Amino acid sequence: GGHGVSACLITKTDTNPFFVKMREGAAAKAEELGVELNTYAGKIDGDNETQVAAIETCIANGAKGILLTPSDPAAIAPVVEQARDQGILVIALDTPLDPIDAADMTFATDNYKAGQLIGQWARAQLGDAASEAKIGLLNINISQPTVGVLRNQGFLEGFGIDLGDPNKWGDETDPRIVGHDVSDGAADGGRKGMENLLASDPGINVVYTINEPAAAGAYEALKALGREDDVLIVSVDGGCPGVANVRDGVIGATSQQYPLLMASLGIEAIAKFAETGEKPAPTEGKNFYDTGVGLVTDQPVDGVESISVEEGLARCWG
Amino acid sequence: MASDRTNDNYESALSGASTDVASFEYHKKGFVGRLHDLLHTNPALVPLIVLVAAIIIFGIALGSKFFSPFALTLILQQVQIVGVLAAAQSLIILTAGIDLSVGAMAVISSVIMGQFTFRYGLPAPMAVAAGLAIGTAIGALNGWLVSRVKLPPFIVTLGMWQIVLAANYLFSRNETIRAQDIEANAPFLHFMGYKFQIGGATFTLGVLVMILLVLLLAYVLRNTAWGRHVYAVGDDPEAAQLAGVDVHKTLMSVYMLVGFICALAGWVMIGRFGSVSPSASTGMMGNIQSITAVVIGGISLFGGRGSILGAFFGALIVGVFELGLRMAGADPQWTFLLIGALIIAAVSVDQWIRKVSA
Amino acid sequence: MASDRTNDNYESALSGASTDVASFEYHKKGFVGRLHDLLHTNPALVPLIVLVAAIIIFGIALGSKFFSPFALTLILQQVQIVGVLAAAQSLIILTAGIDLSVGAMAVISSVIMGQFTFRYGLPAPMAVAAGLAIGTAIGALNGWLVSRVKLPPFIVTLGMWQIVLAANYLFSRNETIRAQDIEANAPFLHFMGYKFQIGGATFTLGVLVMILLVLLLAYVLRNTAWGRHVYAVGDDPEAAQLAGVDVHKTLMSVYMLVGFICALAGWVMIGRFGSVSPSASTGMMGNIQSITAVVIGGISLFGGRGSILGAFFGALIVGVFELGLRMAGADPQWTFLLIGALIIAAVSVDQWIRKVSA
Amino acid sequence: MEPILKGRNLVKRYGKVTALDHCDFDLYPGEILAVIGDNGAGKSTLIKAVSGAVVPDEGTVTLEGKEVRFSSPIEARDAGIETVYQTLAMSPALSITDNMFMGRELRMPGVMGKWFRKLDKPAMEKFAREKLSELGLMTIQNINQAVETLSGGQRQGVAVARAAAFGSKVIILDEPTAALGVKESRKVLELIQDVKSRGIPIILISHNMPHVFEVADRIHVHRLGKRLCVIDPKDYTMSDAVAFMTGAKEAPEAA
Amino acid sequence: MEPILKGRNLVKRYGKVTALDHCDFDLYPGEILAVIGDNGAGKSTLIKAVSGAVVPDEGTVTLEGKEVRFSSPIEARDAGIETVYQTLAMSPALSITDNMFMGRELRMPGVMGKWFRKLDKPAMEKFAREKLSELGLMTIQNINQAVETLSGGQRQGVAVARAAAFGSKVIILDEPTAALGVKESRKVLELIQDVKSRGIPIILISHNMPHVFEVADRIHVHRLGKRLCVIDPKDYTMSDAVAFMTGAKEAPEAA
Ligand SMILES: Nc1ncnc2c1ncn2[C@@H]1O[C@H](COP(=O)(O)OP(=O)(O)OP(=O)(O)O)[C@@H](O)[C@H]1O
Ligand SMILES: Nc1ncnc2c1ncn2[C@@H]1O[C@H](COP(=O)(O)OP(=O)(O)OP(=O)(O)O)[C@@H](O)[C@H]1O
Ligand SMILES: [Mg+2]
Ligand SMILES: [Mg+2]
Repeated sequence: GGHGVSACLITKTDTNPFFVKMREGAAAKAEELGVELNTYAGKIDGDNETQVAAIETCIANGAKGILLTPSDPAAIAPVVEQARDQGILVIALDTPLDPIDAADMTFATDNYKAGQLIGQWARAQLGDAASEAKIGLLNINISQPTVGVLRNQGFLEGFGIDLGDPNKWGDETDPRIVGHDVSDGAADGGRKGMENLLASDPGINVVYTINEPAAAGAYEALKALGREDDVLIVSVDGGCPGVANVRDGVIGATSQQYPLLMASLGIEAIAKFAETGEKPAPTEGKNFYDTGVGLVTDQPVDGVESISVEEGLARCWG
Repeated sequence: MASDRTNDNYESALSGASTDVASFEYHKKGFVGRLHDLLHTNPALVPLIVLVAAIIIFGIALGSKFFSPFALTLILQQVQIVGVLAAAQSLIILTAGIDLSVGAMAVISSVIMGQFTFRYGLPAPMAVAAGLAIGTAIGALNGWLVSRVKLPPFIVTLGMWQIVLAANYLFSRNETIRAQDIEANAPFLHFMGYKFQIGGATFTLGVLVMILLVLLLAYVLRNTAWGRHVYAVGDDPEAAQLAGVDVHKTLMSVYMLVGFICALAGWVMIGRFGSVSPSASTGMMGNIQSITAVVIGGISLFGGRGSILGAFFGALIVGVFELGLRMAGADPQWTFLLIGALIIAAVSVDQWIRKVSA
Repeated sequence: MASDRTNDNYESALSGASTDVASFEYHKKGFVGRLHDLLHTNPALVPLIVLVAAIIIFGIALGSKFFSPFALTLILQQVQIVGVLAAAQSLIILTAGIDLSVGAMAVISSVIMGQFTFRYGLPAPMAVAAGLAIGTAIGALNGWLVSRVKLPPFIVTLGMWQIVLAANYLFSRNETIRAQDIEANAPFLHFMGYKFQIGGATFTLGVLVMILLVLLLAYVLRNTAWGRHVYAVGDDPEAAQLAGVDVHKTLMSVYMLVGFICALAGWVMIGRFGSVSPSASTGMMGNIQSITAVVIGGISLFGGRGSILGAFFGALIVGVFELGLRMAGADPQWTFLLIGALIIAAVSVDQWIRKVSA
Repeated sequence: MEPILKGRNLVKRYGKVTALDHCDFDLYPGEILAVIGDNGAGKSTLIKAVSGAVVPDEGTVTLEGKEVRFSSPIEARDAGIETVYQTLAMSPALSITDNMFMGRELRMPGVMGKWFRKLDKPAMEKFAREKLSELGLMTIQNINQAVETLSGGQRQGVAVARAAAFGSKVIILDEPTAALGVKESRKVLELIQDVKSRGIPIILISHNMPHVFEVADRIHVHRLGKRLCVIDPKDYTMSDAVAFMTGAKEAPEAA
Repeated sequence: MEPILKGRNLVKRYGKVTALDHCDFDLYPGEILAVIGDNGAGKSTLIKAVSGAVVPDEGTVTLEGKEVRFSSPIEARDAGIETVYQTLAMSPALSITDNMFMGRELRMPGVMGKWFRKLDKPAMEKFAREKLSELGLMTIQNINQAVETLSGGQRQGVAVARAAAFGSKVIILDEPTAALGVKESRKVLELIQDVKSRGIPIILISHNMPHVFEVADRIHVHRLGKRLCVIDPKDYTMSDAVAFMTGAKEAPEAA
């Protein structure tokens, strides 16, 4: 038992079901282990300031460990260091800090790999037509946060496109790319971004989306033009509505991640640390603990490992 | 000295005073002169000129791709939500207020319409009615705090924005209702997304509702007593009160109507996005977008001056810039930058026309 | 009849008119009466009362955890950026303007300070000077557009907000400069983060700068001609112009000073966060946060009324609510909801005190 | 005879400034009561207190024998008290017509008015033009001009025309001729006589002694926030009145 | 003698409204020139055009023989023209003292004033109080009262005191006594005579004929946006003046 142990969970926002699930996972595990849990979240995506204030509060409140999905992975490092100096265990969830060793450990999806999987799947799905595909990409927002860049660039690499600078999107020269737009990771932004891309080239037939709400919005835009059946949409996340959309043919394939697992592992690690002082270890061959990613699709292709929609629904969140 | 002057009963000299209304030879002639007068009496036309100019410039630059029924009606579809919110925002700003909660009210109303149908199994039309009613109720609460407790509208609606958005997440449990489920089980929620064609151009009921709403409000503001009271309250609330306008009643009716219109925007949102999501970005950005449209349209943030048609044109101007730049292939970061510059430019042109026609 | 009355040279009756200044017996007595008068002559004290009440309430609820020098100075540290921005925002709002670009100016200045040092190898103090200069220049551009081109401040600064944020991403190439690198190579950039202790309480230079800035501006606004002109311009620009105030010069100086203060906030940001990040959330939220502080502090959005001290207390009130609720362990969504409600409540109390002491 | 409008012991303080200092006030049916006094004596505050525009700190107001507590001018207006305030109370950005009919607009006859609540603009404009012509304001070229663009006198004329056109029980005029020209002032005096002949009592605040002595039935002399005395213009000269109100002469015992 | 201030062919139109219609204007050194005319005749617009508050559409303004084009009242003021506008041009939320010294504040002597630019509030308050007492405004209890809380007459008094205290070449007064009481008006007339005796010419717009005929050296009669005639008060009666300005009588040939 971890009596008297208190822990903090700090997420980017509190509105994305992904983080809601994370909180549920952490709360359930904390309850089980008798850890007192306080949760905090930024006001908007990218809200570093509130996260800094939250860490300061955790320090003031005498927490033993902090689980953090950083909004601005490099910018938050100094206050994380402050917390660690006070003997607090800091674990990054979902998004690594920059540098990654600024936290004691990272429990995360390999976002680059998540992108790669859908890229490879899309290329295999198109077959020969991949060489003259027309690709539209719907990213999160213009500040290009790392998670967004990793997924985007992973997708392009998986599809077989030269990346240019892998640390940013938008500098590729491949003519198959129609354009990048932003979606705020929401259905309204997804629809508008898709419309804008279609307005500049109506021939788009492959669409990458940052997450499934954006994909659903993009689908509405295509449907309005009667093009929903000849465009392939791929996405990342694996939320339940997203997986259901894979089932219904809205999305071709999505890379699923496992927030619940990240959070419950995190709470366990804190409880253990409080008891024994032992810190968690990374997955072999990586510098973080990989919580895994699964490609969800009912149209598996050769050479790309995937799970069925049924399996995806069983493991989905939100 | 003064005393002998006052002997003169000068007021008796008035008997022969002229009784004609003053009139002067009228000078301006020709097309420019007439345009001049038109703009002088209808300043709402100024943003229309800017809008037409923007369309023409993008049309020339981008050719038929932009100047097509498809692209032009796409703009209408893209601005329908902001357009409806801007109509609501105009009302508030005309009363010298500001409403930061318009987007939040729209989102929570759409969530209520969705959840009442799916979670509580209400028939869709009743759920829509419930959404509209709750939107109106939130508006009423805003109005009461502004007009009775006399709090600044900025603070009231800032607080309400946070409260409503948070309540929205708590109530919806962050769940999204998918378009496919709505399609299958409650197509009435998609009513505002219903499409029809007019000569190659696609319209939706949502677009139609936006246009009718703007026209209706323009009529009401211009031609009814209530409309004049809205202006009077925004112009100088104390003077309006002294002149016999029931300021409280007017403010309450405005805020309630605004709540209702925002809920309507929520219904339009379901039609446009298909799904119902508590994290729709309208909740965060609806307020700034609608205020921008209103100000570009020439309505004064100090209240009492401007026309709702201007706000509508303002929303369209932003829509034209956004789509035009994206079609021209500008990268998103540059688009963002250029839109900022274009908004300033549009309002400068607007200001210049006003000065010339003053 | 009238004519024989006018014979009466009544003005001659004035010779014996009383020449004493009117005075009345003064009624209010005792502590309440004195508090009354104090509030009547210094309305900036009202938010101070609300602030003290909030601290006491949270202190009772949370005990020594909250009521410690550490926690109380933590509030100061957490509000230092908003506090500096609110000081800047107050100036603009006193002139009946509004500045949506304050946060963006702060962020781009911090990025310039960082990138000029690291990318172009400038000595850190020169880079800081460059950041301050560029902030001032952006402010000057805002001021020029508002005062010469006569555009609404809302539009100018909205456009500038977008332009500056996008330019900031483009210029920085979305790169963050890490705290370790700054520490090692350009510690001067961290100057504002320098800490010192006063009896268990930790202060940073940034906090000190915020407090000094507010006091200085309060002095200047109250006791110099420039300060009176700022109020006059916000109160009624036409009257100020007719009375001989150079409205253009006053507005330009205000906007430039605001640009400078925002750049200073950028420097404070580097001190507080350690790193330099172009996507710092201040860029997106600094404007609404600073306006909120200003309005809670009792400054009218219509200009010309209120005190900058009030804005400072307003920033602290929000800081107390946020830290208090966080320490109490409220769930984030509930925290947002409660903060919304508390802001409305705080301003209601404020309004009530004003009414009672009117 | 009972006063139609009565104030007793009215007090109004603003912080350290005392505007009304235990002031009494009486208006009798059918009379023209002039209120005179130095600048800042508290005349405007007095009529604001009896017309609901400010709520007095102490004291009572009685209308037709019943004590009333107006919390807004709308209530006073509904009770039949029509006031032209010294600040005129107009909406600067609205037109002359809009201001004149503010709060009692005319609707179109028939369906348009009943169902669509459409205002009868032509009728309102015609009426406004007539009233202004009656006041001799012949220089107004455009009846749809915004009030803020009117000359000082034109603006005052619009406010006076509004009150005179709609008054019912009591009409209060706070310096109605201050900004008016010779001709226009004369017309306002005629209008006042005309209203009186319809049996409506009038309170007239004015600094113009000849005008006051010409039309007033009684004169309330206000000084330092209270009623100093009430005099009959037939018994005293203008010099006396001026001497009382400026403190040059002792006031006579209670009138 | 050359006029010190001269306007020729001045035109100002607002949309369809004509405020000035090819108007001429002359002010000679050392004189008091009264401007009279109906409400809305264009008097205020005329003085705004010569004092830089509006830019005329056509026509020229000449000061001391040199053509000037004021684009703001500050320029006119720097050229020595001090104006009390009919709308008073005060900042409502600021105090009496602040308004009185707006644009020419006094700084503390010594280091505080030079380095810290601190205003000398006690001195300014003392000065303001004196000026108001000179005008007979004894009812102002609190010299730090916001101007918006003053009575109509008190506010006008502050504006007049400001102009009189600081004038240099020309002083323009647009209806300075409209809201003033008997005593206060008399003091303003004395002040005008006093200013004149210092050799400064004055333009006085007023609807009060006895006052105009008492102080004016020449009277500019304004009608329908232009100068109808200029008369000498010694040659004409008030009745004549009123008849000219209202159109009841033909104006005499060019004065
Ligand atoms: N809101 C207020 N705050 C402070 N003082 C006020 C306020 N309103 C009025 N006063 C003061 O009350 C006194 C009476 O003002 P009031 O307007 O009643 O005078 P008045 O007799 O109408 O003068 P006038 O003839 O100049 O119109 C004045 O000294 C004025 O400064
Ligand atoms: N900004 C404006 N827009 C439209 N019309 C205006 C404007 N300013 C003045 N006018 C009109 O110009 C005419 C002259 O106005 P002005 O103020 O000069 O009159 P005035 O002679 O000073 O009258 P008063 O004696 O009433 O002060 C009036 O008919 C007025 O309505
Ligand atoms: Mg008065
Ligand atoms: Mg005038």
